[in-house]
This record gives sequence, C-alpha cells and structure tokens, in this order.
Amino acid sequence: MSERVIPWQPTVIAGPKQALLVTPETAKMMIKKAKRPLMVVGPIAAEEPIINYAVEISEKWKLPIVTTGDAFKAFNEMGIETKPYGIVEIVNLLKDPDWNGVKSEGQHDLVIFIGCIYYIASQGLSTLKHFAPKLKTLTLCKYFHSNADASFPNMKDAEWFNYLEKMKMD
Amino acid sequence: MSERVIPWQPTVIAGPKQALLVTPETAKMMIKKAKRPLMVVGPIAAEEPIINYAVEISEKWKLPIVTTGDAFKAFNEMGIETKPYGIVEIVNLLKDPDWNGVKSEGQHDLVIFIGCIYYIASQGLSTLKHFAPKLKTLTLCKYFHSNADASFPNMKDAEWFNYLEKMKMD
Amino acid sequence: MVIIVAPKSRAPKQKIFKDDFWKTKDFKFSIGDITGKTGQKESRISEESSLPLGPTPKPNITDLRSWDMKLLNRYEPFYAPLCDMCCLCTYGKCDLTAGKKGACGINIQAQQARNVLLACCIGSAAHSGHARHLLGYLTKKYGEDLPINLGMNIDIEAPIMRVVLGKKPETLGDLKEALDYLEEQMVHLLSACHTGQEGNNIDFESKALHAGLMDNIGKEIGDIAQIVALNMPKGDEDAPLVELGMGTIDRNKPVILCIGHNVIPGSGIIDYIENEELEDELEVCGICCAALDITRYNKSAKVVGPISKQLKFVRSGVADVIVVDEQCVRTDILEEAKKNNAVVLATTDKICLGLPDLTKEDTDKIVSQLLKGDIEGALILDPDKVGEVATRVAMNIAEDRGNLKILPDLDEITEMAKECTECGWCVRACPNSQQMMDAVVAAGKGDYSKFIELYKYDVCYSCGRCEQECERDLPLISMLTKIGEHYVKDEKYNVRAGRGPIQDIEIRRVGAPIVLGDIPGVIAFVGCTNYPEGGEDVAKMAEEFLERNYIVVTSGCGAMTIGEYRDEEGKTLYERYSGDFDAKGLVNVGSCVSNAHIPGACIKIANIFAKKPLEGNFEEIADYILNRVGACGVAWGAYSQKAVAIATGVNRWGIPVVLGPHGSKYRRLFLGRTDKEEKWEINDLRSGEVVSGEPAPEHLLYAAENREEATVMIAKLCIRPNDTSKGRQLKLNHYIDLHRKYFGVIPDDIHKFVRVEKDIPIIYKRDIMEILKGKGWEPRKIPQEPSLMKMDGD
Amino acid sequence: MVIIVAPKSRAPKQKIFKDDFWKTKDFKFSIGDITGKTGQKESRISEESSLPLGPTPKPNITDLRSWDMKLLNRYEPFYAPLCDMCCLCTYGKCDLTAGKKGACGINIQAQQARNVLLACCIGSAAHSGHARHLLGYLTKKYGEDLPINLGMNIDIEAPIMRVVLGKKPETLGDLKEALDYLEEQMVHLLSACHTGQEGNNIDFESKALHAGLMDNIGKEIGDIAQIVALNMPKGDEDAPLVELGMGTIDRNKPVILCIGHNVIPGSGIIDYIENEELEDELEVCGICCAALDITRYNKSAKVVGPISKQLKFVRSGVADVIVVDEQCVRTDILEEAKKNNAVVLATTDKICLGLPDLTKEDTDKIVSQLLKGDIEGALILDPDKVGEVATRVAMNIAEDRGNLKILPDLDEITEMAKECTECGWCVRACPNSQQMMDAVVAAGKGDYSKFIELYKYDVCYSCGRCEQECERDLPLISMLTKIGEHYVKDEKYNVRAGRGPIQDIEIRRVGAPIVLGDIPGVIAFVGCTNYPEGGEDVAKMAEEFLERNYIVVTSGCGAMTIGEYRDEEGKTLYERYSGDFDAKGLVNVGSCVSNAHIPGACIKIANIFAKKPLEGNFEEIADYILNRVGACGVAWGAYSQKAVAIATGVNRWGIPVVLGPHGSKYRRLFLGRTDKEEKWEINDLRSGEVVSGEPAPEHLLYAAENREEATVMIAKLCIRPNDTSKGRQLKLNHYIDLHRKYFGVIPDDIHKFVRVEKDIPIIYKRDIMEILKGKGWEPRKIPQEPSLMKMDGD
Ligand code: SF4
Ligand code: SF4
Ligand code: SF4
Ligand code: SF4
Ligand code: SF4
Ligand code: SF4
Ligand code: SF4
Ligand code: SF4
Repeated sequence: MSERVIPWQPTVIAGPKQALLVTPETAKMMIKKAKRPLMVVGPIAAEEPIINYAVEISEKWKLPIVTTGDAFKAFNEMGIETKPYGIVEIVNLLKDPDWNGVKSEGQHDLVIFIGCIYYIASQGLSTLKHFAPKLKTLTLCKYFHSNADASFPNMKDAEWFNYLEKMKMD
Repeated sequence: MSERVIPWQPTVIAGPKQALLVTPETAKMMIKKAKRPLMVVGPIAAEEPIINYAVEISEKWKLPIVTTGDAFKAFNEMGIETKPYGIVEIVNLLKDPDWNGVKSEGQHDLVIFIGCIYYIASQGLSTLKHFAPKLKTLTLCKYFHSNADASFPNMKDAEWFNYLEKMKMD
Repeated sequence: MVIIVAPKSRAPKQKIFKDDFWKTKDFKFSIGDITGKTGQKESRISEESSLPLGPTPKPNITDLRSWDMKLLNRYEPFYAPLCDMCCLCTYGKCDLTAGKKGACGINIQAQQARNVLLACCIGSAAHSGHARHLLGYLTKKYGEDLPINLGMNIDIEAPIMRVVLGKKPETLGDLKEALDYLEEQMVHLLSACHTGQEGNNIDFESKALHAGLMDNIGKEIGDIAQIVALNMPKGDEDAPLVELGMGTIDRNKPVILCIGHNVIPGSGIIDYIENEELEDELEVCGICCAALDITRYNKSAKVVGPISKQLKFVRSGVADVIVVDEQCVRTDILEEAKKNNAVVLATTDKICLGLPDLTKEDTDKIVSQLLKGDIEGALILDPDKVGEVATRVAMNIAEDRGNLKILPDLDEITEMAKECTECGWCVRACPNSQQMMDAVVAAGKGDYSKFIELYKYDVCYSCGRCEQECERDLPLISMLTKIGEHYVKDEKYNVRAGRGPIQDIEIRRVGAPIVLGDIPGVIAFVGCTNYPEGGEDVAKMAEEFLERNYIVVTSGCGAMTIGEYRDEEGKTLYERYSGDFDAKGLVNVGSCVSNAHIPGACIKIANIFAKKPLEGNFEEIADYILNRVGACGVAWGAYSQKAVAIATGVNRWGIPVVLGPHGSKYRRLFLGRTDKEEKWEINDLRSGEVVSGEPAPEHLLYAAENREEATVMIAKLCIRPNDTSKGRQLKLNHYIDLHRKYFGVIPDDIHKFVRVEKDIPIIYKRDIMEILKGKGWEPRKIPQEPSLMKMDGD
Repeated sequence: MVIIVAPKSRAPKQKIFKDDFWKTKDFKFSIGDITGKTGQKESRISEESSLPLGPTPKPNITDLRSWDMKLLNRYEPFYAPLCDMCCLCTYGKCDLTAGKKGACGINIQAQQARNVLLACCIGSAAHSGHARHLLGYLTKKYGEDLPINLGMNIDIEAPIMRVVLGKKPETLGDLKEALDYLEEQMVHLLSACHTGQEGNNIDFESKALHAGLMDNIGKEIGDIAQIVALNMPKGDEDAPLVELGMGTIDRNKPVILCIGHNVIPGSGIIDYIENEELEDELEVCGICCAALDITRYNKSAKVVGPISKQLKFVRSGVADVIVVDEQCVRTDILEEAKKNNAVVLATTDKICLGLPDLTKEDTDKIVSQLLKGDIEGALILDPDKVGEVATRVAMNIAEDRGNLKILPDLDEITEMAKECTECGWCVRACPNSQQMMDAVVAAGKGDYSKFIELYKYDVCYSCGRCEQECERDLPLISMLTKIGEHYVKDEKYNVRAGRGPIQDIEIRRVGAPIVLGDIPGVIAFVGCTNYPEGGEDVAKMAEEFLERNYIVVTSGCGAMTIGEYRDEEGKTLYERYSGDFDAKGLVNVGSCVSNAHIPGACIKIANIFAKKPLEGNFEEIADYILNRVGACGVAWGAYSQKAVAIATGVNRWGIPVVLGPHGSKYRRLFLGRTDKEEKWEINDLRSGEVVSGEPAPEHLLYAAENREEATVMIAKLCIRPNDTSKGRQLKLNHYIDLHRKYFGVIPDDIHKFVRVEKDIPIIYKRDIMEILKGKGWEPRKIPQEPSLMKMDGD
C-alpha cells in the first residue's frame, strides 16, 4: 500500500501512480545507479543561490545540463556549458527511445529536474511518466512533484538549501 | 502534509481531500463523540458473518440502522429493526440539513457505512463529502474508501473480522 | 427572401384520418422567434402544417425551461461527483471540494451539471450524427421523396417530431429539417459547456434535458429513415425470431463480424452476398446494435450478443473480417484483431483507426493488399465496396486462419494460472470487483468452475481492465474465453427482430388500461451491459414483470441480454411471450435508435387515447405522461453518454428511469422527496384546484444497488396520480407483492399511495387498514385530471 | 426534389472585378458526396458559383484527412496528460497510466487526443452558437438580403468560407448555409468523442483540426454579420482609439457593465441611451470581447479591460447593473454582484443563472421588481428590453449604491491581514504560485507594496482561487482591489477599436514582402489572460516585434492587454504605432470572432499575391501558407476551449502558434523534430523534385516557459522555406539578435536555416561562417515552390 503526499499544487494529483518522496540520500543513489543521467535546469534555478547549487551538483555528479526557458544565459555568463531547449522540446526528445541524448551517447536513463515552472514541469513529467517507461525522473525542486518517479517533498527555503547542500556531497 | 492511501478501486481517487485511515480505536472515538450517529448497512453485509458484526456493533453503540439494497430482509428475518432506503435516497436525506433523521430527532452528525457496493458507496460518500459539510462519514468495510472522512484500510478478511471484533468492544 | 415552393405531389398514403384534426394541408404558421428560422431552411416546412399549433414548435433552449423548472423543483438533482476537480481549461485543474469555486467561479453542483450536459451532448450527437449519415445515404439511394409510410396501422409516424417540430414529416427529405433544427440546438447546448458560460446547475440541467430531447429526435429520425428505406419491420408484433449467441455461428464458414450501430455497411455486405448467391458460404453476424439492425434488414444474419461479448468473441478468433462502423466499438479493435490475423475494415468517419482511406481504390487492389498483409486494414467509406471487400477477404483468409492457434489450450491455461502472484490487483481494477484472482488461482489447480461462473451471463463482461493491470501479464480474457468455449455449451438463444414503432391500433387497445391503471405498467429495459452482476438480472426482472402482466419493451443490448436467458424448460423469454404491445407482451423495438418508439408510444397514448394535440405541444404531452402513463425505463447496464442522453430525454417527457448502481457514476440523479408534501401538489385541471398529491412517480432518475431493490422500485414507479382505484389496487398489489418477496414485509410507505379505501388491494386489506390507522391516514379526493400545468401562475 | 429558385436581384455591389476569375454568376457545380447536401439546403447555393471549384468544397471530416496526415507526420502530437484517468463513462474511472487501456480499449494517447477534440468542439461551438445567435437576430432585424459589403477595399470578403464552402456569401442570408454546414460537421465531430468511437490518436487529431476549421468558419460568419449589419469599421486602419482601463470609468455616474462576447445586448443598451439622449448621464463599459465589440458599434463605450479584470472590477462595486451575455463570464457573477447590491441581467440562453425569464414581462414591472429586490436579477432575451431595463435600473439604484460600503478600508485590511496564519495554501492554490501570502503578511504590517505588485499588469488575475482556499476566509481579492484602487493611479489607457478584416489593397502591398521574407513576419497576439506573470509580457513582446518591423496583429483580451501598457513617455503602443497592416503596424482586428481575419489575411495573400484559387481549394492554400507566409500566432494567456479551437484551426492552415506555459495543460502540442531530417523534405513544385528542407516552421503548436524563450521562438517560427535570401537574412538577423539578447549567444541551430551564403545576415557573417564550418555545412538549393503536396503519391 503506497502512501501519497499532496503535490505542491494540490490538484496536480493525476491518478493512482505517484512519485516516491525521496531524501537527498535516495536521490543520490538514483544518480549513482544511472548510466546516462541528465540534469534539466529551468529559469527559476537561474538565480542565486540555486544556480550555484545546480552547477555544483552537476559538477559533482558529472551531469550534462540542459537549460530551459532562458536559463541558458545565466549559465553561459558563469561559463557553464549547457544546451538550451524548450522544456517541451527536451521532454519530447527524452520520450523518444531512438534519441541519442544530449551527448550523442545514447538516450538518458535518468533525468533530474530543477527550477522549471511547476505546472509545465508537471506536464512534462506526466509525458515522461506515460511515454518514457524506461526513463526515471527525479525532481530536486522545493515542491513535491507527484508526476515524477521520485521527488523531494514540499519544503521551505532553508530546508531545501539543506537538501541541495547534501546533494553536493557523496 | 497529509498522507494518501490508494483506495480499494484505485481510480476512486478524486482530489486533494482524502479519508483518514483509521483503526477501530479511532473509529470508536468518532462514534463516542457523535451525538446522533447512524449506521447504513448494505446488501454485502446482509450475510453471515458480517451481519452479526453489524448487529452487534449497532447494539453496542446504540446505532439506528438504515438498510440499503434489499438488506432489510435479512435483518428483518433476524428480528432486527432497520429502516430500508435506497442508498441514494438515504444519502439524499443525509445531505439535507433540514432532514430530521431516521428517528425524527434531528439530522445525524455521523454516518457509518458497511456493506454497500463499493463504487455506489464511493459515490454516496462523495455526495456527503461535498454537500454535507457538518456530517462525518466513517466506513467499516474491508476497503479503503477515500471519499469518506475516515475509513478502515484495505484488508483481507481475517484482519477485517479482527477490526470488527474490536468495534464491538469499548 | 422567401422561396416559393411549388406544391408537390406525394405518394398516396394508406391512411384514414380519424377526424379533421389530422388533416395536414395548407396551414401556414409562423415559426416564432427561434433564432435562425428564416431563410431557406423554412422553405419546405412552413407551408405544410394544418394543425392547431401548440405554443412551442421547434423550441429553443429556453422555451421549455419553465417545464424543466417544474420537473427539477420536484425531482431535485442529486449530485455524486466522480472527481472533486475540474480539468476543463488551463486555469485548472481547480479543486471544487465542498464549496470551493474554480478559477472561473464555478461550484461543484454546476460543474457536475455541466458534466452531465456534456455527456448528454455527446450521447445525443452520437445518435444524431448516426441519423445524419443514415439519412444522407438513404436519401441518395432512395430519393428524398420516399414517403414515410409505416404501414396500415400507423398513422402517427413520428410522434416526437410532431410534438417538438410541430409537424409531421411526410418523406425522407422532410426528416432533414428536423436534423437541421437539432444540429443548431446541439451547437448551442455544447457552447453552454464552455468555461464561463452557464453558472447555475438548474439551468445546466434544463439544457441537459433539452439535449436529451434532441437525442430523442435524432433517434426517431434515424430509425424511421432506416425502417422506411430498408423495409424493416413496421411495427410488426410478429417480427421473426432471429438467432442469437456465440454458439449459433458456424465456425467452419468464413465469418464476417459487424460491430457498431450503423446498419449501412452491414446491409452492403448482405446485399453483396445475396447478389453473389453466397448465402450458404458465409456467416454474417454482429455485436451491439448493428447486429440487431442487420437482422431487421435480413433475418438470416446472426446476433453474437451485446457489447459484453465483444472482446471475448474477437479473442475467440472466430471472426475473419471485422467490420466496424460507429459507436460502442472497442477502440483497440485493430490491436486485438491483429493478434489473430483478422482483418479490420473501418467504414465511417467516426472510426478511422489511422487506416488508409481506400474508398476510391479499386476493389481488387484493396483485397489483394489486405490479403498480402501490406496494410493492417482499410478505411472504406462506400458500403457497397465494404460488402465486396469484406466478403472476398473473408472467403480468402478463413481457411488459413482456421489453422491459426488462437487461444491457449486448457493445460496451457493451468500453467499460466500458476504464475499468478495473488497480488489481487485484477480484482481491484475490475469495475465490479469480480473475483478474477480466485478464478485464476483455482484454474492453476485445474478447477475452472470459477472461470465458468465469470463467463456465464457475462458476469465478467470482458472489459479487459484486469488484464491490463495483471503484473504477470496473464491473458485473462483469452483464458476466460477458452474455458467458456470449452465448458459452456449450447450458447444458442434468440431474440425477436426489432419491430420498430408501436401500432396505433395497439395504443387504442392499451391506452385506456394503461392510463387508468389496469395494465400495471409499461417497463422498458434498454441500454448497455455495464451490469453489476451479469445479464441474468435483467432477464429475471423482465420475466418477473411479464408474469405480472406488465408490458415489457426492450431494445439494444438489453434486448439481447433478455434473449440470452432460458427458463428451466430451455425456452427464451421471446419464445414464451408474444411481441404484442399489450399485457404480457415482450416487445423488442430494435436497436438503440429504436428507443425513440418508447416515449413515442407514450406520446401516442396522450394523443390517441386522450386526444391531446401533439404539434408544438410539448409541455401538455409531457405533463400528461408524467401524471398518467405508468411507464418506467430501466437501464440496468447504462454505461455510455448515449445512455445518459436517452435517460435524460425520456425524463423530460415525464418518464422515470431506474439505473443500475454504475449509473451513480453519471454524477447526477433526479430524486423526489416523499417527506416533503408540498413537492407533490398537483393541479386538478378538472376542478382547477391545487390539491396535495402522492409521490407518483417518486423519482425521475434513480440508481438502485441491486436487482431486488430495483424490482420493487420499478413497480412503485409505475404508479400515477391518474390511476383509477381499480388500477391503483392492481399496481399496489404488485408493489406490495414484490416488496414482500424482496424485503419480507408490506412497504412502510403504502399509506402514501392509498387515496381512498377502494385503492387498497383486497388481499392486503386488513393489514393495510391497520398500517393506515397507525399512520393517521385520512382519505383524500382522487384528482380527475392531475397536472403540473397552470400552477404558480403559468 | 430540386427546388427551382428564381434568380434574384441583389443590391449592386461596389466592386471591381480584377479579372474574369472572380465572376460569380451562373456556374453550377455539384456539391459532391457530402452527406445531407441534397434538398432545400442546396437551393440557394448550388446555382451561384462561377469559379473553378477545387477538390474539397464543404469537406466532410475525412476529406482533408490526407492533409492532416502530412501535418501530423511532421508535427507529431506531443501529449502531456493532465490526468492519468478517464472518467467519461460509467465503466470508469479507468486508469490509463503508461500503456494501460481503459474498459473501452482506449489508450492514453487516444484519450488525450479525444480530450483535445472535445475541447475544440466546445470552443468551436461557443463561436458558432454565438454566430448563429448574431445572425438570427441581425437577419430578423436587417433582412437576409442585406449585402455583405465590406467597403471599397475589400473584394474577398470571406476568405475562409470561400475556401471551405467553395463559394462566397453575398448576403446575410447566405451565411446561413455556412452555419448549416458547420453545425452538421460539429455534430459528427462531437459524436466521435463518444465512448467506443475513434480509437486512433492521429485520427482524433485530424478531427480536432476539422473542429478547429469549423471554429474558423463560425468566427468569420459572426464577425462579418456584425460588421455589415451593425456598421462596424470595415477594415479601417484608422479606427478610433477608445478608452480603456478601470480609471476611465466615471464612478459618479450610473454604470452599466457588459461582460461577455455578444454585442447585441450591449447595442441594445447603446441604442436606448441614444434614443433617450442619456449619453451624458451614464457610463456604459465592458469586459472581454463584448467590450471591444460595443466600441466597434459605438466608440463612446469604454473598455474596462480583459477577463483578468472581471472579479476585481465587480468587487470594486463600480458597476450598478451587470449585463452578461455569453462566454468567459464568471459563473459566480450573481453571487458576486449580490455582495454589493449590483443587479444582474442575463441575456442569452447560454447563461441563464437560474433567473426568472422575464422576456415577455412588461418593462415597468421588471424594473420595479428589480428595484424592490423581489428578484435577484432577470433573464431577458430581448436586447431592446435589456437596453431599457439596464438603463432605468442603473439610473435608479446608482445613488443608493453609492452609499454602500463596498470594499474594506485600508486599516481594516491591515487588521484582516493580521489574521493570516501563514499556512501558505493561498500560494499553493494559485495557478501561478503568486506570493499572496507574502503580500498579506506585509499588509498586516502596513506594507502594501507586494499587493501593489500583484495588482499591476494583473500579475494576480483575480481568479479567486486563493480566497477559496484561505483558512481564515480573508477576502483577498477585495483587499487587492482596494489597495490597487488606492495606490495605482491613472489606470487610463486606450485601444484601437477593432477594424475587422484586412483590406485587399494592404495585402497587395505587403503580400510580396511577406512571402519573400522582406517583412520578417506577421505576429498575432490573441487570446485570454492566463498569463504566467501578468500582461506586461505580452505588451513587451508586441513592442519588441513592432520595433523590429514585424506586422503585429491582435484581438480580444490580447488587444486589451497590449493597450494597458505605456512606455516611459506615457504612451500606449496604440498611440505609438499605426493601425496599418504593414511593417510596424499594430492591427487590432477586434474581438475573438475577428480572429478569423488573421488566417483570412494569410489566405488572401495566397489568392491576391499568388493567384491561388480559393474555392474548395483548402489543401493548396494551407500548403501555401505553411511554406510561404511567415505568420505566427501567440496565445500567451490561452485558457479556454475557444482558445484551443482557434489555435488548432489556424494550425490546420499551416500557421504555427506559441502558447504560454499554461498551454501545456491543453494536453497536446504539435512539435517538430529538427534532428530528423526526413521530416523536413519538401517538394519543389517548380522542379518536381523532393528535396531536403529546413525546419521551417519548426513547431506547429508550442508552449514556452517564459517570455524570453517565447520571443526567440516566435522570431524563429516566422522563417519559411520560400524566403528569398534577402528575406532570410532579415529573419535570421532578428532571430540571432533576439537570441543574443535573451540567451547571450548566436543560436546553435543557425546552420539549419542558412541555405546559401547569401542567407547570412551581413553583420553576423564572420561568426556564422565559423559556426557553419564547425557543423560541416554545405550550401543547398533554394526551392522555388516549396510544398508538401504531391508527395507520397497524392
Ligand atoms: S474530471 Fe476526470 S479527467 Fe478531469 S481530473 Fe477528474 S478524473 Fe481526471
Ligand atoms: S473550467 Fe473553471 S473550474 Fe474548470 S479548470 Fe477551468 S477555471 Fe477551473
Ligand atoms: S474483464 Fe471481467 S474480471 Fe476483468 S476487469 Fe473486466 S469485468 Fe472484471
Ligand atoms: S493481477 Fe494477475 S498476478 Fe495479480 S492476482 Fe490477478 S491474475 Fe494474479
Ligand atoms: S445498448 Fe448500449 S452498449 Fe449496446 S449497442 Fe446500444 S449503446 Fe451500445
Ligand atoms: S470512456 Fe473508456 S477509458 Fe473512459 S471511463 Fe469509459 S471505458 Fe474507461
Ligand atoms: S486571485 Fe488567483 S491569480 Fe490572484 S493570487 Fe489568488 S489564486 Fe493567484
Ligand atoms: S491562505 Fe489565508 S491564512 Fe493561509 S497564508 Fe494565505 S492568506 Fe494567510
């Protein structure tokens, strides 16, 4: 009997399947297990301090970054290489088993979202839930994303930063 | 942050509001607190051994009984007084703040369901959830009823009988 | 611009006008203020009526609103939300739980009512789109001047259209006007579902009732068109019995299976086979209403059964070619057909399945592409071509397919069943919580009895949800099908071919007994097979009421379900009871569109028996039916949007409907409150006095939990204020009998229905007098002309 | 039966035929095989066309399916389910997660597509029902012979109808035929949403595209009817500026507020006021499209603003009488009006609100009942009576209401705000997660700045969800309104009155520059206000493209949003830019129905500039637009079913649309795949060769996450295969510029759009050459007549 958490926007409840609520420890386990993880960073994470966390986490785990919205610019200004896509574009690619991934090394098996607008991210996660059965989705936002496979809980900033801190470590 | 349990029929999930999963102890507390509780017994509970539990629980807690479907007959044959209504009829009455209750002593403040067909009961509980804000609903079925205010969890028979046993005691 | 139409000659009609009232020439009336009633659309119609026209010809949404308000005041909508949220626009989802409003301001009541309106619109559109296609095709083939002649015994051919449109259609071409009208109304109704339109649940309900009425018209158009053009039975009480059942299909022949509702592709197949004299070489059979309508076209066609047979029969692999037309077709039919190399032909715009449109392709080429497997199937919009392609393909592939191993063997099943982890999710996923797991576990031990229980009477209606959920991917429906095929022998039944309308002469015979209460009621078993516990319940209800002298009417899947039941002597109900519209008659009107004849018969009672004028006179007719015609609909397995439209439509005519428990998921019922006496006041038109009445009928749309409850409720819902004492005695007698049978006692509310002592059934006199005394009962006057009209200052 | 219609004289039309091609007499064509096309409906139409008729006049659902398949093959539907379940019938709910099928066999793709079809049907019905009402009323008032004359400069009056119906409407009466046709199609389309119909998502999408096309027709009918009958501006580029903004309403006068879309009740009010010479005594203002259309009727009316103003303005209590017609009206308007004793008049069948129908009641009596408060409001279906009642009631109650205390005082607000428990649920309930809690907490400390931020540009669009959720029942919108009223001064803006269609002469002027790429694009900002971060984003986008010489078109709430923005000098964009359909023109076509003129202009380009015949020639025209007309729609705040129908409709014409992030909740987008080269092949009709092309336009229906992303995408989506090198340079220049502005770099996909060196913008030449080198770029031939037609063997 699985337990359910109410998503940040409470009406994002979609059906019986719902994300596992995870701690940084479990999230890191997922990353470690993944062969070709990808990090997708949205415009909400393109500001301090989140952008720093995003960069450090990506560096720590060697995650290629896709930026959505206009997040590319902020990363570019920091000298961090990212590949810009619209969130719907990258989701569209991620659901295609034949797509070769951002590094042309094959389709990804884990995608980690942070900083996309909540409801469009929810929609994208829904797409992946339904149409990308082999891809695992993980969200590091401060909002519980019920359409993901695994998500952080709803949190206040302090708690969230603490979670992100932990994500930077082994 | 409330937790969610998957209803017996998993698609009965209706929205952010969901029943509290309760033990017999909590269920009894609810009954004790109620001023004018009512028990609604459906045809699934009109057979042994459930009918005996239903009778004993109702006697223990002095609950007037409404029977739905054709459950009246079985109770009548046991010499137990019940009032027959269609499940949609009794729900319709329960949602009317001006209705005077089965004993003409005033509208009920707690209704305890057992043995109604799962999905029509879910629908009735939905009606009460939305339109009878002052009425508490409790289900003693072996199925988690997410549309109730409080419900037993999904159980196997043995566990359920054990729960019902406990309902007979203080 | 007014187009002048030269008076045209019409085929002479075999009809005797009963009185001047029915003359229909040269009367000109104004169409009123209905939007869009000017212009060419008026051309044909406005010249042709000669009837004193009632107040509401071609009513717009708001024109019957005052009648709706009367109904809805007494039978208040009861809402049971299936979802707490609304997801209709991008502000959403919005949480509407317990009084919260959405971003557009809507509350949960209005949202539920909007949902119902939407469902009614979809259902009504299904019938009307179907009617439009039928009419378009038949008009092209038979000409728009084809007279609407339903034979000697039927003068009132289109009672619904007469009432609603205010005139009678004389030819196929005339039916178009009705379609134009209803299509316009449909667009308005659908528009009202848009975010930010109607805000009041009662007004949504009024619109839903209007959508239901449009559904009624659509069905009447469709059935009349096909009856007259395809020469289907015209109210024939002795329509032939046709074969029904999986066991009636000769598996050694090539088999063409038609699924859906539209008779045209099926008729194309029949025609081709007859032309080629291949009648003995192939089996043509059908599922759902298409099956019924093909047998009305040609009785040699066979009916596999209702919708609940669909997946089982397809899995059985018997069908070589599957021709789908529209409505109620499994949407995964192509995928299922592929599993056993059956070929699918799609034949209408409603169901294209992504198939290539080969309508204009050469037949030989289509056949060869299909045989070679170059294409998965084809969309062919020309019914003649469908007939040829289906036949030729079936004859070609049947033999090869015969060698296919289609279902697992019994011992394979046992092995598979052992894989079951007993997770129980098949049961949780089942709409009816049927014990599939137990059946599988037992089968794993070689005991198939529980599978057989599920198989019989379609207790498992093969929706396939369990299979979708199974964590071991067990092919549960294939297992079920194989076991059923193997152990359930003799699946050979019958059903009387749909007769279409009720004859005027029958109405003359039964009008008085019905209105006065001497025939205890007319009960219509219609709709689909979303039964809580299999089809036997429906047959048993029908049997119970037939034995009690009710008139039992049926149609669609209900009619098939009733045919799938045999008594101890092995007889079906169709064999035991005549097809007369009379006490103890079991009348199959036909397919879903034939349902129109059921309110139609009630309308005809008002007209023939009570001389109520029909044209443009909706409210008076509906009021008459509500208060005087003891009819009750039963849609025990209603699942679809059509079913809700049908029910809502007949509700507007004042006919109550009982649904099975799944009906609660339509989200809305119309329930009466017997504890509120003021709700039951009626106007006695004879005396002009408003008097207190009884709760008759008590509910307008009711969902029962099981057969026993339903049976008693149905009997009760046949009571009408207008019953004579003799009639009331009879009705109460059945009500009490059934209540005693299923509840063990005389009903507690009996005093409500006893107006005077003479109303009391003799046999229960003593007991009831005692009850009455206990309740402080006082006799009250029997109203002479009970009515809801002219109350509250209309 | 064929009805012979005497040739009728028509009002002489002021038009000069450019060549013989446009003669429109005495040509007879067969309507083809369309169902239901015989009989009286044909009477007017079949005699009148003289044009070489294309292959698909009055297309049925399947007739344009092959075109749809081309679009859908390139722009595959992208689904984002908003719910994992289906709740459409009583088998449900069914769980369709990740490949599970429902009890009817449907899978999640088809279910999403069905949802979109249903939404398109609802949206299309809203426009068509609206058009039907307009036409019915206007025909009754002005006669069906009223010529469709849009003035000297417009010969191609109804481009959409010409293409789709295959002929041009000459009079109001002729518009009915188009409505009849589309209503029939609508019923078929809605029918396909029924359980057990279509099973394939692509076919559902084809039907959705058809529904969108019907929406286009409905809008064109509606707008043309009202333009010609009510003498609205006829393509006038100098249509007057009208007042816009909450601050423009004189609160000291009685105020009548019209909400909705149907101009008729508003025109009734204007007429009454003019007749009674009360112009100076009252304020007539409006919200949503009704406002825009009333100003097209009479420029003295005022526009309060788009839908996002609705609850704020009603709460402000300024309106004495609120007249609602149809569409986009808050469904709790009655409840909200009651809070401050405003009177509500409902005026159409779409929105009755449970109010008594007093259409036939004596005006004095209605007024007196309303004044005495005997009734909560009234349903009045007669616009003249609405005019009188609204005016008289407003004049009577204004003074009394002036004394009502309607909103809390600022210090009360501070006290209330202190009640906040900081539970945060207001933020979670907000569609945009706006920081209402922070605003409340600050207000509790006397700091209103955060409320002011929410108020400005409708960053909070007053949907009210936060208020519904607040556990302390704080009247958050009233607090917001009061603070806004108090601190945000000068809410006085303007908008150019809707001009209606684009003139042929303008098309002649800009056709070549657009098709060749010299005008970088036509960008249409349309739709509602479900903006992620307020309306300023839309105005800024418009400004950005105006400055860059694009043609900016707008309508509906979008047009109002653009008007609510002022530059540093205090000027609105309407003051800064002309209303010409030309580079740097800011063209407000009018209300939502006027949107038809946007695809209409593209169609006219194909016809006037490229001499493509229109009649019955859908595919060729759409193909032309897709490959050559650099137009892009932007519906940044699209919320409703109409918006999805509009977008889907223009998509079928080959026009891409960018939605705001909430658009993802429509569940379906059409996305191209630039990584799949085979998807971009085109046929160069000139050479007959199929050649590889570029991803232009790259997507057909796209949802962007924020303004920055959207701006760059819009620029990119204006690129077309047909651009000349000069044009391509220009387009790429803007694309690169904007990409650099918002992303900081030259876009990484630039090589895809450079066909030959000459395509490269001079200023970026060096950088780009380097990029090209890195990508191994090779020049390729520029196709002369890029097309998707005659590929794959059509
Ligand atoms: S209304 Fe239906 S589709 Fe919408 S959220 Fe609820 S269950 Fe899902
Ligand atoms: S229609 Fe209304 S309740 Fe439904 S999602 Fe839209 S705003 Fe919310
Ligand atoms: S196929 Fe039968 S057992 Fe399985 S879910 Fe459907 S009804 Fe239940
Ligand atoms: S779902 Fe499958 S594995 Fe689970 S109990 Fe049912 S048959 Fe067995
Ligand atoms: S009765 Fe119901 S399931 Fe059967 S064919 Fe008619 S609509 Fe379909
Ligand atoms: S329409 Fe199909 S998927 Fe939806 S509830 Fe009905 S059976 Fe289930
Ligand atoms: S009114 Fe709506 S948009 Fe404004 S803050 Fe509240 S929930 Fe958000
Ligand atoms: S919902 Fe109400 S109480 Fe809760 S934070 Fe918002 S304003 Fe405060």
